Amino acid sequence: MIDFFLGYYGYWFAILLMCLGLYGAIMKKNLIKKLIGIAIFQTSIIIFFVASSSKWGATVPIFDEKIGVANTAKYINPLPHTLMLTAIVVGVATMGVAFALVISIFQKYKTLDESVLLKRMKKDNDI
Amino acid sequence: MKVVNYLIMIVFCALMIYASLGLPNRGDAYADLNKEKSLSQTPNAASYYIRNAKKDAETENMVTVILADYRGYDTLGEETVIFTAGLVCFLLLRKEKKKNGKKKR
Amino acid sequence: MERKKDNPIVSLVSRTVSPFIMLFALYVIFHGHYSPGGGFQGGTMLAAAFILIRLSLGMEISQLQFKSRWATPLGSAGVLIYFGTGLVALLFGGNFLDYGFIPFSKVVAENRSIGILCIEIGVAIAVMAIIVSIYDDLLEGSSDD
Amino acid sequence: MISSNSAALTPLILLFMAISIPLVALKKKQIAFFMVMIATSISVIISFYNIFRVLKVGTIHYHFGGWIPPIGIEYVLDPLSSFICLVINVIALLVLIHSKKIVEMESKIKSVPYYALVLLMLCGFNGIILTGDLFNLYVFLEICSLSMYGLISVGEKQAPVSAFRYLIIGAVGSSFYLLGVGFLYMTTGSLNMIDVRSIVPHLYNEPTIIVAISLMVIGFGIKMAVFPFHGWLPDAYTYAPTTSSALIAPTGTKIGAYAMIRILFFVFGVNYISKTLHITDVLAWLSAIGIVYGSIMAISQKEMKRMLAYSSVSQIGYIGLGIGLCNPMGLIGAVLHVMNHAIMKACLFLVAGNYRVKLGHSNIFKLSDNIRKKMPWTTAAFTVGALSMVGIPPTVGFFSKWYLVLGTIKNSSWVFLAVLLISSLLNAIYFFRVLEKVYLKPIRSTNLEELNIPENNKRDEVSSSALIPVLILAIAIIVLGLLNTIIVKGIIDKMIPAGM
Repeated sequence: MIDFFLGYYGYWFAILLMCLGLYGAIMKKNLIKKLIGIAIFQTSIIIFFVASSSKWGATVPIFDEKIGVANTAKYINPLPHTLMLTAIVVGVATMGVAFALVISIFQKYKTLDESVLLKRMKKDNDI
Repeated sequence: MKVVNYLIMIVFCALMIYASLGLPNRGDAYADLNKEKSLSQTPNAASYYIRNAKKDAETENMVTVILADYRGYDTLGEETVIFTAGLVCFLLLRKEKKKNGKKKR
Repeated sequence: MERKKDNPIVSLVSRTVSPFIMLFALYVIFHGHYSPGGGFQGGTMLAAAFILIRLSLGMEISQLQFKSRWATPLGSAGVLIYFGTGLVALLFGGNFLDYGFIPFSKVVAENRSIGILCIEIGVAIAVMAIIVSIYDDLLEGSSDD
Repeated sequence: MISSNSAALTPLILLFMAISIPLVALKKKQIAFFMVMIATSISVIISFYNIFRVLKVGTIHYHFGGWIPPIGIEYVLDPLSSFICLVINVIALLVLIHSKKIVEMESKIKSVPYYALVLLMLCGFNGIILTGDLFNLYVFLEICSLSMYGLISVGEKQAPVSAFRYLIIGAVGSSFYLLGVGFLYMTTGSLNMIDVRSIVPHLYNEPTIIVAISLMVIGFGIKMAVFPFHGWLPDAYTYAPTTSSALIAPTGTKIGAYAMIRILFFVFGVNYISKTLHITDVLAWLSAIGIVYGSIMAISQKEMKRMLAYSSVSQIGYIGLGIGLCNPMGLIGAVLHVMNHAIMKACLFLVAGNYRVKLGHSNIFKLSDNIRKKMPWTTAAFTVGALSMVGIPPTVGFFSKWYLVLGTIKNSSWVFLAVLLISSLLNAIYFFRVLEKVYLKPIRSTNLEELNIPENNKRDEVSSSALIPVLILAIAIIVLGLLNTIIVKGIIDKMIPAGM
């Protein structure tokens, strides 16, 4: 039982964070809060990937003369780390674009609340 | 509508936890993704990287070797992503009149 | 909005700390072969050093250090270094990004090592320049005239 | 050297030009347009070369960095990818020729970053189409989505809001795809598509694989805008600048469709998807709802671009239905419709752009028959495009629907057949509504003087750079319709995956 829990709690925490992020992205009305939700969602995926790379009793994936490479179980899996470096940068880029959009929305409508924004947009469309 | 959204989230959470039970135990060094050969007897990338990174590129840090060499094209794509983000900010927010300000000085 | 001008402690501390951050960033970039680190990490730290100056001393003074309008061209130059390394490999007869074909030295593995260093530098320059340029653009967009 | 590297050259050339535009065009802004032209023309030439080579020698693999697939990243050039690549590049070239005057006219778009983003988006498309690696696909998906957000957001006043909405939905979608890749990687230990294809049959009973497939399908469903995920599309297409909407509408959603075909049939296997999991059935039903919904919504629109956007929702439904039928005829219909819809939508959106340039609006109810006198060629092109959308025989639109109908008959799914027929009728309603205004409604003005101004009826066609692409597309609609058997027999027949 304890083995089962130890083996899976990392994934479950990541999944819980995913749900939190999705909650923020779908339910919140404020645009910035939506973005925070997206950020949490992306970060939780990173945690999920990195959790999968671990091995009990293994070390970081940097070549060590004393350990050698005969037994691959001595190093943790380096591939998810590499993929997540990419995913982190992608997340940063998405956030940059999102904030640029938020700023240009704010310049035009002077609000960041979705319901107010929709009202003002509707007014524009009627004219 | 709110109920639907909550429902989506609960279903998503349940689905994910159901799926996570099929994953290998976290930290299991002998799971499928860490073996020498995959289930269809093709070489497994991860153990190849650990074994050959130092030999192939004279570099101790395996993550660096994978990032820049084995999967270098991903990294080029990723640089392009951040370059794209920079260009989008440029397109949206930078004001053109800056040049006039410079002339005034 | 009225902003407090020229807090001496803030400006002194950030001016002192910024070069050290840059130095450490360079260490992270060039030591990426042997320890955790590399282009992205170092590049973001370099950008952090520039942004620290921008935050504490304001936009006008920090232009002396790094001009905003050079940020995007520098970023594309960084990507171009990466792309060019791959292209040189292609021109020497290998596939794209096959650093083993670039004749830095006679050993293929060393060629790869040096190729990795080249693209780490490209990545660092690009990431640094683009993050600074995103910061500048966001600031410029959010400031009302 | 060109022949050995040609598989990878299209995205690389587009990328190279995109990153050198901000450097080269520092001083002279006009240079950006010419660089775009050079890049897209070269990519069109290379895609032609690639497709002929693929037809001659079969599938081509290109290994980046010289590493063999499970270790490195590879590009796969098979009939499907080379065909879609060619379609996308040709459409992009034509739309970009059209953009020459338009981009500068439309309110204060900075041409240098705009054109760089266009090239980056095309590079992302080409990368997605050619790649044979699941994670590489994610990276290029992000390149093209980020540049799409940027391209959409520079339009009218509401454009940033629609781009932001697209960003939220799109970021969730691509994160879902990444999560699916994660699940798949953790169970199979591989990221290469061909490798995964060989491993997955050992794991068909695992819940992880099922969840991974559903996450990926949701992710691409969002990018493709199939029915319940279409929310971002109409606003984004309506408020985007002309060039952006004419570029994104024909190509952007097709990439999702292509990735869907690639993932479902070439990574997981036809039988598993259709017989065991019935995901294709779900897709077909959703698409059928989307077809009817999109058509009905299109009927109730006043604004031409918005009408075309809703019509896109319904046309994407055709492609989804073709994929969902999961038989050779359906797939032929879907792939043929990818091409046809790209050509038709590009033509129609460019016409809407031309109307906007000359009239200042593209509101359907304000159109009248003097526009036919003013712009005869543009209106003729619009007519051809509209007839093709409805599915009148010599045009391309008829033939893809024909294959879809054959597919539904083969599966004996009569509901889908009824949906196809009804939707043709609905298409006819909303396009003939416009055609009626353009050809039959006399100009009605309260101001009598305005009627008598001779200029109002004088020919006032748009400039040639804006007219020629429209005419080429209109001619292509008819010519490719006549040549469709050659395309189907020569190329599309070879795409059908094993086991279908």
